[in-house]
Amino acid sequence: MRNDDWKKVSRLVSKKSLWMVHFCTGCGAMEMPPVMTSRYDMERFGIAPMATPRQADVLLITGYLSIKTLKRVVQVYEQMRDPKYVIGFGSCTINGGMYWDSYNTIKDLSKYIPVDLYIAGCMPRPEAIMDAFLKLMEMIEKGEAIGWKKYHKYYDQYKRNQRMAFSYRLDEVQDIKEDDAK
Amino acid sequence: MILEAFGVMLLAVIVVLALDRYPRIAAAVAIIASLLPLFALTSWAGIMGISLPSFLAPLEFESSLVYNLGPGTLNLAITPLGWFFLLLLATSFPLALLFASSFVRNRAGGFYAGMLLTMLGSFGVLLARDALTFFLFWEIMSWSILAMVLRGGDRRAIVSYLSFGSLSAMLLLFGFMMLYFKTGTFLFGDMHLDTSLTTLVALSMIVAGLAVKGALMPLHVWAPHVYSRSEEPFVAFLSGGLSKLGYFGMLLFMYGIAGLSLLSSWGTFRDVSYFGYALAVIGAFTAFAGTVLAVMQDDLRKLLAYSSVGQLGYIAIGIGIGTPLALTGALFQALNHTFFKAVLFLAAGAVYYRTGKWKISELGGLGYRMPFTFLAALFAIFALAAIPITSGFAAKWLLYEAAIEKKFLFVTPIMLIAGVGAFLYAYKILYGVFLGEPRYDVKEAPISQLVAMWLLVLPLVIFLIFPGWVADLAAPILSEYGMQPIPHTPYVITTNLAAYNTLAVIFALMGALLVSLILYKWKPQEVVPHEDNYLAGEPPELYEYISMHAASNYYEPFEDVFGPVFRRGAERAWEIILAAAEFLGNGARRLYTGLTQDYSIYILLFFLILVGWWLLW
Amino acid sequence: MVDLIALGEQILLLAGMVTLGFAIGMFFNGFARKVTARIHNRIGPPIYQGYIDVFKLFAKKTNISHGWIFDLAALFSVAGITLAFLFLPVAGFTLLSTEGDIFLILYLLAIPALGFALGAGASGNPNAAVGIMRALILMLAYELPLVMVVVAMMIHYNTTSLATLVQMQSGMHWAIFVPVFFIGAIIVDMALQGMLMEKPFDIAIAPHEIASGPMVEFGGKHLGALMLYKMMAIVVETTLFVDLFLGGGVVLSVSQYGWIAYVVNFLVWFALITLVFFLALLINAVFPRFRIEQALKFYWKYDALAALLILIWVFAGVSI
Amino acid sequence: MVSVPPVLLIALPLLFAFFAPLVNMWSRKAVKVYTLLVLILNATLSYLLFANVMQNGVVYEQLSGFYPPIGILLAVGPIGAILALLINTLSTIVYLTYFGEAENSVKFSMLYMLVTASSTGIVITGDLFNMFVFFEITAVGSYGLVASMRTKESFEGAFKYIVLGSIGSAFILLGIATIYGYLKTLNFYDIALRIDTMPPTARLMSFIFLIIGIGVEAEIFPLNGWVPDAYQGASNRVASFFSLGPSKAGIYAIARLIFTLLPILSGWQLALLLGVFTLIIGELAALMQEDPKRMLAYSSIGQMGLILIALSLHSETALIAAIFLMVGHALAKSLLFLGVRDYARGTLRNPLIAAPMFIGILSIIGMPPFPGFWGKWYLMKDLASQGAWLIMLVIILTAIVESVYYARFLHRGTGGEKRKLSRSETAAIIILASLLILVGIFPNYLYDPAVRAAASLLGGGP
Repeated sequence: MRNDDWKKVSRLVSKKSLWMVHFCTGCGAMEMPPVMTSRYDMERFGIAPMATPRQADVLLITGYLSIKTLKRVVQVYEQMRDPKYVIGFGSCTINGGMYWDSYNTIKDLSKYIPVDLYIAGCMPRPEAIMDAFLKLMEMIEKGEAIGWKKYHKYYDQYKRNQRMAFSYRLDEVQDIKEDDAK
Repeated sequence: MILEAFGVMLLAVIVVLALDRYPRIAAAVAIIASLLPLFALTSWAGIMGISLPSFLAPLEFESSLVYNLGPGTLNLAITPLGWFFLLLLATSFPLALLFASSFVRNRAGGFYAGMLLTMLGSFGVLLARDALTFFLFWEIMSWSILAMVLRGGDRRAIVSYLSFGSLSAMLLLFGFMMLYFKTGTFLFGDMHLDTSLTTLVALSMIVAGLAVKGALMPLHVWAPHVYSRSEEPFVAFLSGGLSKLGYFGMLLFMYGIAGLSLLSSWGTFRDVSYFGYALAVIGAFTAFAGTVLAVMQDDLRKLLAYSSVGQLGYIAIGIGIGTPLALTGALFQALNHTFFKAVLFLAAGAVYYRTGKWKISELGGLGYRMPFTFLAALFAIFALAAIPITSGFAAKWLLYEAAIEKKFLFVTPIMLIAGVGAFLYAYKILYGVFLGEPRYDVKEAPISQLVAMWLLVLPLVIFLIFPGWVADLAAPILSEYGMQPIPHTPYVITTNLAAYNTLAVIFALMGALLVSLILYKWKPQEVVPHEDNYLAGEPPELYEYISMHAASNYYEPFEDVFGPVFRRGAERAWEIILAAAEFLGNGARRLYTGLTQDYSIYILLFFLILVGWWLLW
Repeated sequence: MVDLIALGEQILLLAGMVTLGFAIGMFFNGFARKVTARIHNRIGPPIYQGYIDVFKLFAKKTNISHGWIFDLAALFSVAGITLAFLFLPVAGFTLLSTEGDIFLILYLLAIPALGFALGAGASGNPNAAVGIMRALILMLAYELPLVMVVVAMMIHYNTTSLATLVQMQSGMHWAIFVPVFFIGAIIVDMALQGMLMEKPFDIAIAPHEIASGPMVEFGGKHLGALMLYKMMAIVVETTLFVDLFLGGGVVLSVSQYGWIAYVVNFLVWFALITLVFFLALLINAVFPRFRIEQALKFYWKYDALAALLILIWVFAGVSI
Repeated sequence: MVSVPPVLLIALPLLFAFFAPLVNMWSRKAVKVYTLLVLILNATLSYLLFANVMQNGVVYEQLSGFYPPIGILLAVGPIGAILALLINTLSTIVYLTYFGEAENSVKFSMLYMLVTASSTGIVITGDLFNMFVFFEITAVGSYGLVASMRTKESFEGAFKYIVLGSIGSAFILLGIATIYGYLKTLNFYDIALRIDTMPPTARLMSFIFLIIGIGVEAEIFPLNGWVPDAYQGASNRVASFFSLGPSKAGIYAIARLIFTLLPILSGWQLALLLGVFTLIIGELAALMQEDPKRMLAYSSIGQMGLILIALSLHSETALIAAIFLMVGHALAKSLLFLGVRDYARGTLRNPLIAAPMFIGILSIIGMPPFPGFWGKWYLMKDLASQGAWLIMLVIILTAIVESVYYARFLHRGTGGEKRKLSRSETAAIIILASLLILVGIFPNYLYDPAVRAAASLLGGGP
């Protein structure tokens, strides 16, 4: 069996076993229980909630992220093992949503960690979530869910953006910008 | 030859005392001196047909040594039982000294002198063939232990040791004297005991006196205090070696002198004498309670001490059951305990040597810093918990089989559950000291300490593969008691109930490990630092404010359940007795009022009483 | 030479049985999730989900380790549970069970547990330590009724070898048909619930409290190895129950029926362990979780008290 | 072997004691040396006497030309020889410690010689009144020795000692008077021969008088009220000297009383009872003591009880035990009293103090291979062969109590900063400890004399 074939098989099987760690940051977490329980039952597709990022394949960001929470999210994301995928829930992760003008939340999640898939809506319905998972499976099978590769490749950029977000003093931000200029 | 060996040891005691300022030279002298008696004994054993390479064959032991002391005669002879225990003591003792050579820095001369004296006393006990010799050397050993305890300087340790040691001595003395009253002799060989009540009382007293040293509950009170407040090399020898002497004595008196038929003459229950049955029940209780108490300790030394108490209980169970299977199991357990407990105490010493901490909750993460110490301790813990990849399992297995064979319905579950309890405290040591958050950046223990520990691990490996060799060693002892040795080959031990094949276990384990290793090595891995740990995403910079070591109050739910029942039971009883004695003492003290007129009146009253007594008479 | 061939055959048989055991274990994983899902009125994952999960875990691209002690967990847990499996009589095959006995198995079961605990402790995660603490106390809790009943049985049958015990139960003289050991079976089934760490005794893992306890730091191949261990442990523990009370699933004598007996016995054994596991799943699906001291008190008060009755019964029976 | 007249043992120190002030006038510093020389001379003489007695049997000497029973007779039997040797040798060793002291009192040296001489006199005399005289000298000398510290406590102790000692002397005198009134003789052996002619009432009465009188000196409960205060008040040297000299002489006198003079059954029973009570009370009272010297004093009382039990058993084994106990106690207690000067944390840090004191304590609580062990072993053996379980039980329980307070005592000396004693004191306790070891390891050197002493005592001889 060639290496490519092996990878294909591996992806084919892996997509049927997505273990997720859902980071209950915002209101989106509210939508998870219906997805897990008997009405929608995502375990049909081999998707199961996990307790720690070490065990998980998918990170769900279920809503807005404050700066402080982002720190934790980055930590969790880095503790997950490759291949790993991120799904952003709702408009908050896309453009800040209703917190678009808050000083304390991030606006675009993909600046800080690579997001494979966004679910639009405020809030997205369980059907949308199910759809997102199916879409993610499709992407995995095709080899399109490459967020984790992007993170490795553009690691410095992601780190810079994270540092910018974490700095609460203007002069620090200035320093980072000056570093970039060099 | 053996007297010369004793002489050399005494000489060495004086020499090491003089070498107080040169600890390393003193250690060397002590180690050499401690090896000499072993050679002397082996040569003596050689005269009697034992030589080291063939020590596994069944042997004849005859000639003895008589030394007239005036008020009494010392009779020394080497017996199979003595030989077995001598091997244990004489191998663990020099290694404890080797460990001490880098461990003990202050007042080293006194340390080695005390150690040599304990060794001298214990040799004498093992060779004794009459009650006087036994008692004399027993007490020499006993007070040299006291001398070592004094070095620790802990009040509870000193008081509890000396009072319990004294209790033990007096019980022994009483017992010997009662036997003398019955038989008119102190010679073990001439003691022909009858089935009278006096003999029963005497034997019970002797066994109780020996049980003090064997740390059987409720006479174990001294052990945790002494074990936890003395220097580790000494404690390793005390717990590993000297505590066995109590069980040596029990075997000697119960089976060597009294004999099974005499014990059975006081009544039997399912072919086990009531005497033995009681001992087995006490042993089972000790095993269980010792284990429960060990689980609750935070001080590493106290934990190991209670663990010793618990493990020694198993030996008592074996001696109590008294079948060939049980006695072999008891001897095997004695052998194992000698080595694994010595290793554990030494490992605790090595940890202390590097970190200066005894509390389990204050240690942590030393497994990566001191890997060889950790591995030695891990192996000893496997033996302690009777995991079948060490010799520890074979001993416990023999005891379980013996108990089932004799249908000990209530003792066996207690033994088994105590065995499970051992996992609890074993893991507490492993986690609290060696695993978890690395808190100390220390080096590996010095080479002398490592060598000592690993040489002590060696027998655990050897007798894992060849448990039959212990049965070989036990065979002459059993035949002396008129019992058949248990059926065995070097690898397989067979009982009426089942068989245990070590080779099958070892090969199957190796195969399984190989498979899992292949499975495991399939994918590459990277090693991450300890800080990269999942704590709900808390970033590492917060770690300096919180401890990630969950070792304090580790078994709190367990303590909530068992604590009220077990904590300080025997100790409380001892304190009450002491308080009663102090009450009486106060009464006696008040008689001496310090007033001259009172004293004069005492004399007058005494005179009047005497006169009155005489008048009435 | 003949010996070597026999030995080779023996080793092949052992290897085959072990592989089969792991296969059944993985099947049980999917089976358990399916059953639970059905009770929850869900559809649940496909029944082969266990195989997929293990495959995925071993296919993870990067794995982390906290050092060589951490790695011992994966090694010892798989090796240890395999060892325990080998010393059980399985479906009429004695495997190595004539070389050891029930006590050996009880202690062999501790090898993977201690190995696992070692690795979990080495990760340095407090959740893991708490989980191990709970697991060990739970072990102490369920072992008491278990060993009480086992000792009563061993004394009653006057053997400690499981192989002999299975032999003595052949011809449908199963221990469970003895009234007193029927109660014993219920008691041991309760203990089995704890052994399998199913609810209400999944205290050690408790994903919502302590982030799956001991397994918190394990991912990728390490977790894959641990899953293999967990799955095989289900097989071993249910087989232990079947060997003790249900005659090891042996219904046909090999000497009489030849190879058909092997097949039938195997199927019966498989049906029985599935049944035993199914019972555990039923309880698991509907119960909440105990606290650890509640579990301890449950086992030591009610279960052990019932076991004491059995001991007393055997005690009276033996002394007469 | 040179034959030494026993009288020299008494006469020489008495004589030299009176010359001490003269030496003092010549040179103050020479007094110590002079006293030491006298004591060494006496010790040598006592050794020669001991050897002589061991070789040729009992040595008799009549004084002042009159034949016994009218004249004063000195009769040195094995037990007397052993005790004389013990007292003289040990008092020499204990006196050594005086060299470490800046104080230089001629009175102390004189009294020391005096009490040594009179204690020796008690053990070698064969005359009842002579013994009384020596008792008086001992007592008077002892009062002085106790008071020689010149502190409040020492005066208090000395005063109590004086009062009780005088009462005791009065009782002795009454006893002697009773006996003399009936038998018109004071010679021990003469009395022993004719004691049966006395009416039982008078016999018992005299026994009661004598045992009360001697009991005061021999520290028997309830006559020993002076002991704790006197020992506590006295300097360590004096306390140490008391436990080897006067107390041993007192217990010897009791032995003489119950073996030779009035060997009556009720006497032995009474002595046994007294011994048991003394043992119990002494050990229990010692349990609660904080002051080391006071504790040792009570411990001494207990030991006296033990010795008295051994004496009153009236058998050879028990007598051997008694002799071992006496020797062991004299050695160990004098050692301990010397060692406990400034006893506090750190004393046992010094190996040169710790080792001897440890050995001393071991001997007292009866650990082998020290004399105390042989004594206890033999005592128990004898009790066992008589089946006296109750007394054995008492001894065992008190031994445990004993070990508890010695354990506490030992603990008080551990830890802290290293402490020192003066060089001469250290030397003395080391010598005493080595004597303990020697007697313990080679018990046959004491065993043979002890066997003879026992035989001689049981036979009614000296």
